[in-house]
Amino acid sequence: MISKKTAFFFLLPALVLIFIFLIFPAFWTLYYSLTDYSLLGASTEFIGVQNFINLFTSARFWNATILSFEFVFFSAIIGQAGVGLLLAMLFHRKSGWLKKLVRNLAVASWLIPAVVVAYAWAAFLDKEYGLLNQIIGIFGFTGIDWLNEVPMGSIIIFNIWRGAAFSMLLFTSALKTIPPSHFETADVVGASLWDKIKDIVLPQLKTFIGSDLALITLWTFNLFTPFLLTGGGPGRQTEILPIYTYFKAFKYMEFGLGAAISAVILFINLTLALVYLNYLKAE
Amino acid sequence: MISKKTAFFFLLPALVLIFIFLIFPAFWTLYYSLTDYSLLGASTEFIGVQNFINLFTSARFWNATILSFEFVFFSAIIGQAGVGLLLAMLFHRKSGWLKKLVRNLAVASWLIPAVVVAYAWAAFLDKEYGLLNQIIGIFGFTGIDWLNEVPMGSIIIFNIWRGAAFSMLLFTSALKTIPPSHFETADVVGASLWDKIKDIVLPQLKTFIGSDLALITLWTFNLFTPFLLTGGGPGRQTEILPIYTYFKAFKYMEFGLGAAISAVILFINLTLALVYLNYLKAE
Amino acid sequence: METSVKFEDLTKEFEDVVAVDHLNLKIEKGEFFALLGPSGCGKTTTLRLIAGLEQPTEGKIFLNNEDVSSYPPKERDVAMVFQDYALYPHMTISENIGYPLKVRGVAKEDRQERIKEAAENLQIGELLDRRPSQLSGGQQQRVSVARALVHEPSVFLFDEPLSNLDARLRIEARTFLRHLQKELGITTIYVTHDQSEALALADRIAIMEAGQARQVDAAQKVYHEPADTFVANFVGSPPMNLLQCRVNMEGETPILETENNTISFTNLENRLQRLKERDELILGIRPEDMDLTLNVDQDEQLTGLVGEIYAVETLGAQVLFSVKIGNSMIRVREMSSEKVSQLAVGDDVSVEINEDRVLYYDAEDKALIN
Amino acid sequence: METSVKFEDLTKEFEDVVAVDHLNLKIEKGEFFALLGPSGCGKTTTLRLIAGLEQPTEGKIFLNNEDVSSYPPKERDVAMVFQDYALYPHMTISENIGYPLKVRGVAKEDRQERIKEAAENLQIGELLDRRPSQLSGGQQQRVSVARALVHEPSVFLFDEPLSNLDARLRIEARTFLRHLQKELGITTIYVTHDQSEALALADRIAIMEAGQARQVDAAQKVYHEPADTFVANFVGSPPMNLLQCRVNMEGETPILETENNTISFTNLENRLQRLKERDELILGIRPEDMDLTLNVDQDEQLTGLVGEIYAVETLGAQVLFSVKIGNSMIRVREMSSEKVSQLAVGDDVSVEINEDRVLYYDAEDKALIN
Repeated sequence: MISKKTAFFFLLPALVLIFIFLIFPAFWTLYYSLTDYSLLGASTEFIGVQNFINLFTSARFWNATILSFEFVFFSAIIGQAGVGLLLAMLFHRKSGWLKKLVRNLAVASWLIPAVVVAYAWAAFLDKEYGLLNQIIGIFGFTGIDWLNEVPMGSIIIFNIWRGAAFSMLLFTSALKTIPPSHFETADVVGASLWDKIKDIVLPQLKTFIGSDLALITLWTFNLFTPFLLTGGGPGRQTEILPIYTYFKAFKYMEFGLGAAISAVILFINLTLALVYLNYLKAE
Repeated sequence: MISKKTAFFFLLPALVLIFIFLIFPAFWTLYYSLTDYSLLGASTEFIGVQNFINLFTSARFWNATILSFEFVFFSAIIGQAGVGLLLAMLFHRKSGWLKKLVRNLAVASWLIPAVVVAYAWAAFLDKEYGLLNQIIGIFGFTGIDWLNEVPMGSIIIFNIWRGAAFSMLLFTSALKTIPPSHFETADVVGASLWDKIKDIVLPQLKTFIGSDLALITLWTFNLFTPFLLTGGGPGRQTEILPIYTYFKAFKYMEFGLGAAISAVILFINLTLALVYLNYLKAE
Repeated sequence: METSVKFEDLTKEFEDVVAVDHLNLKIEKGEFFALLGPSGCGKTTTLRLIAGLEQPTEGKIFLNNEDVSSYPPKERDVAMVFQDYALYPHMTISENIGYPLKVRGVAKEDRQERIKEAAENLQIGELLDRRPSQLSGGQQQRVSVARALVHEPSVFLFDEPLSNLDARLRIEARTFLRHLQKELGITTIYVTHDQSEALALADRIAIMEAGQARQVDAAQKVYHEPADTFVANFVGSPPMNLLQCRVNMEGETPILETENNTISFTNLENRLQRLKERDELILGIRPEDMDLTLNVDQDEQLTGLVGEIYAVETLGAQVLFSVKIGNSMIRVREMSSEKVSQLAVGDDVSVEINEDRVLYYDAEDKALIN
Repeated sequence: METSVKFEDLTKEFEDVVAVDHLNLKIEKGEFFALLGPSGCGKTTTLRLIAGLEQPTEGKIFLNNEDVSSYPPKERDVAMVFQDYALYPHMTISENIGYPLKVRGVAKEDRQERIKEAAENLQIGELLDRRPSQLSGGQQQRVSVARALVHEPSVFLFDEPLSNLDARLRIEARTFLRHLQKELGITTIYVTHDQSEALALADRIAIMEAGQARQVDAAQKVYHEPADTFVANFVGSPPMNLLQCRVNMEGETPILETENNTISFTNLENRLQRLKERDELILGIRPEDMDLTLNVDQDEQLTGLVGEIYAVETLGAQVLFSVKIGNSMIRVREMSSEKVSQLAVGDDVSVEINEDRVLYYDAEDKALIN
């Protein structure tokens, strides 16, 4: 559609920008992670891997790392992908108002700003005035201070709710790539629902499931919005890595240490991405 | 694949959850927006539309609203959609390393947590140590304190960078839905590049452009991450609506007022969504 | 003969469409039966009703004299071959063929033996360890037949199984299927929109339109005596010529007036009765039952059908002429010969009709007049 | 005659594939020329090279004796009709047809007139205000031809324009195209993989394989005298029978030994020369040039080709027999008749060959022996 020359002419600035905005920040981060750069200190000096030593000997860092992995495993892999796949299969080759309603509600969940959602959740889970405790009260149980007593559970459910729609829509499209005749052949020979899942759906959706897990793992790993709900607390019970970084780098201006944490997150993400890519390539 | 009975059995709890988590919060928000509920006050009372009156007479609210629309217009509509369409067209029906590189870099931009990106940007734009000012310095210019002097520009560029990849990938797929013969017919009769854009691309991609604008408008409108870069400041120069809500509802615990702002945001989003849906239906 | 499949008033409605409309049919044991019709005629729905993939709105289906209308697919003892073959891409050919046995819990050794047998029947014994993507279209087609064969069904259901193959392979696969079915003797119901395929393969054909069977007859009969003008126009390539005409009785001699010609036939006795009492008729004449002669003298007053050659097309050993007669177009198929090769576009020609082969259809209900 | 299109050593390579390989061809003015071949033979690439949608790696293209090899598409004065019609869905039929004129800056009134003229030529005058989605496949096909027609090109390029139509419409559209091209007299190059379409439409056909033309001849000649076994096996439905055999000279009498039969021909003089000096031959015989006889007495020692009927298929007025002779399969096409209808699967039959129609191919280079 466009000649090579024109394309190059337009692309050069784009490439320069990408280089500046993507490649350079990565190196910049790595460089700063080896300094004691901070708005509190006077001058910036090269201190080698000292930031990383501090990090790896810090209980708070390990706490954040472990929480992050917990958060990803339960909210993304089990929650979003699992619920999404289940819903997609329930509605596969069905039509009707119920399917439309669920799909529209799923998409509608994206219309609402994270701030508002977090706000509604905070209200919903509030100890004294929250709807949840009022419902529980009707049945004669005593309410719980959810955000303080099961904070990790709260942000996990919150993230499942935010993300299940994506996986559901992705798997809904994915199921459409399997020709109906594959299911009908199975019907004619008398395959059960479990046979169909095991012999048709899972093997043929491997790639989609891999891509979905890759995306939602990375998104969840990098998610900052749980901060709105719990602020990382109570104590450090929900201080996942992005929130930990925020505290270090932005709140307390320890830029050198923040850069070191960023570098570690980048490393984990790259590793995860490569693992998934490898899995997808093997297919 | 699944019998109607089984489907209903699985769906009932899903529906109840959706109702509780999506519909109810909306009504809950509306209800609280009519009260003076606050962690600071003693008891919660029904105060009618007082919160809304306070809001609509507040200069700070109008400032946030106007900033939000500016932010959406420049970073989403002009920035993400425009850059995305341009890049997609440049690479349409081309192949080679350049296309692969740009696509991979675009996707790679999602690998990086918003916190890290914000961090790298903060470092990049820093007045004294930032790379940008150092580059400018080489050419003999004096550095600027970017985040303080052009804060809105900074968060707009930041959001274009975060989102252009999505629009680019969407338009890349969209262009593939136009049969190559349409472009080749135009080539044979001697249509210019502009003819092709005007007579083939824009009319046939209307739906995709509409959907893309709808999605990125809503996402950008609801985006909280600029907070990481500027915290809404300096002053209130980047206090877009989600940040304003955050301050009111979470920071200062004025839950009633927070609910009122949430209701307004919900209303704006619904209006925008309906406008887009209407446009898409007209096609 | 024993009946294998029987429909009683079989009806299937989808929302506002009646796909199958009170269909009554009997298919004999061992018969190769084709359901032929244009898209949307209900032929595939009928097949899916037999398989149990759709539930009838009304009516009954009998398989081997048992009412199976409410049975799920697996209890019907049928096997289906789909247009896209429906092979599982992640399984080997052997696993694909053996899948029906595995689902039914057949033991592994027994399975291996029956897979081997089915594969040898289909001449794909050497492909068992490959995957579907490594096979040609024709080979995939055979694998899907082998999979249907392996559970020894009492009825084979084919849904346009050859339409994804190219022209050359289609002819080969057709011959092979025809041979295999005769060898195995399994009742076969075959859905297709391709009339040449139905003619070539089937013992009997049901020509369907709008959910109903317009004619159910042997292939030769369907071709030579189409029951109505719909069938006449659907079967044959090119189809039968249909000429509207008025009957004019000159005493005891019927004269047929077309748009701008008159036709009178010499051999009158056997036609007299059916022509006498009607005003309007439709003549049906196959393209091979006519002959062209060049009109050398343009001034001569001509009787019979006269017109101008509109196009000349080579069909291998034959030549197809389209002749414009008034506003109608008549197609005439001739063996290529010295004489024929002299006819060209624009020539004025007379069309001679092989009188014995002319069919008469009622202008009102479009049915064949016997 | 004047030359309209000429290739000199035209070559197109894609990465590791040679799509078109030193092709030399001349197409006369006003000719209907078909490029016929299996998929991947380079026919579509050749068409795209003429249109300027691809650049040749080597060689030259002349249009009206002008070297246009380096011209962009718009300067070549050609019009192309695509398989998918390439109509713009958001434009009316009138706007679609007029698009080439609009791009070239033709004034509006002039445009309207030429759109109307083209539409009337294609008999779609009453559809001008509709949109493509409101039209049937056959109508869309005509619109795309009208759009090609409207800028009065010196060469028409057709890329499988009929392959998206159903069988019935395809035959009608074929006749119409053939008529229209003769009427307009515009040089037409037509790409197809369907041998029957090429035979029916084209004055001359180039049969392509692996980027090269195996034969360039008139339709009748391609059918009756295929230049090599590839063409023999590609043209005709079913294709020509090809029988491998050894030549055994008994004195001056050549005897042909096939797998398990011997054939001797009576009329020897004109064959002697070409058979004498060879050891191995391939005989080419069209299915319609053979005849079957039932072998009543099984004990009698038979000469000629004997075998068993493998399958019987009805082809409208004809019947196709597949006869298994040793390991080869011979196809014989007979007019349906009383005698023919008695032959059934499993019967032992003799195959008689119409000696005058037999073609001889060299067993080494597969070329026709003249």
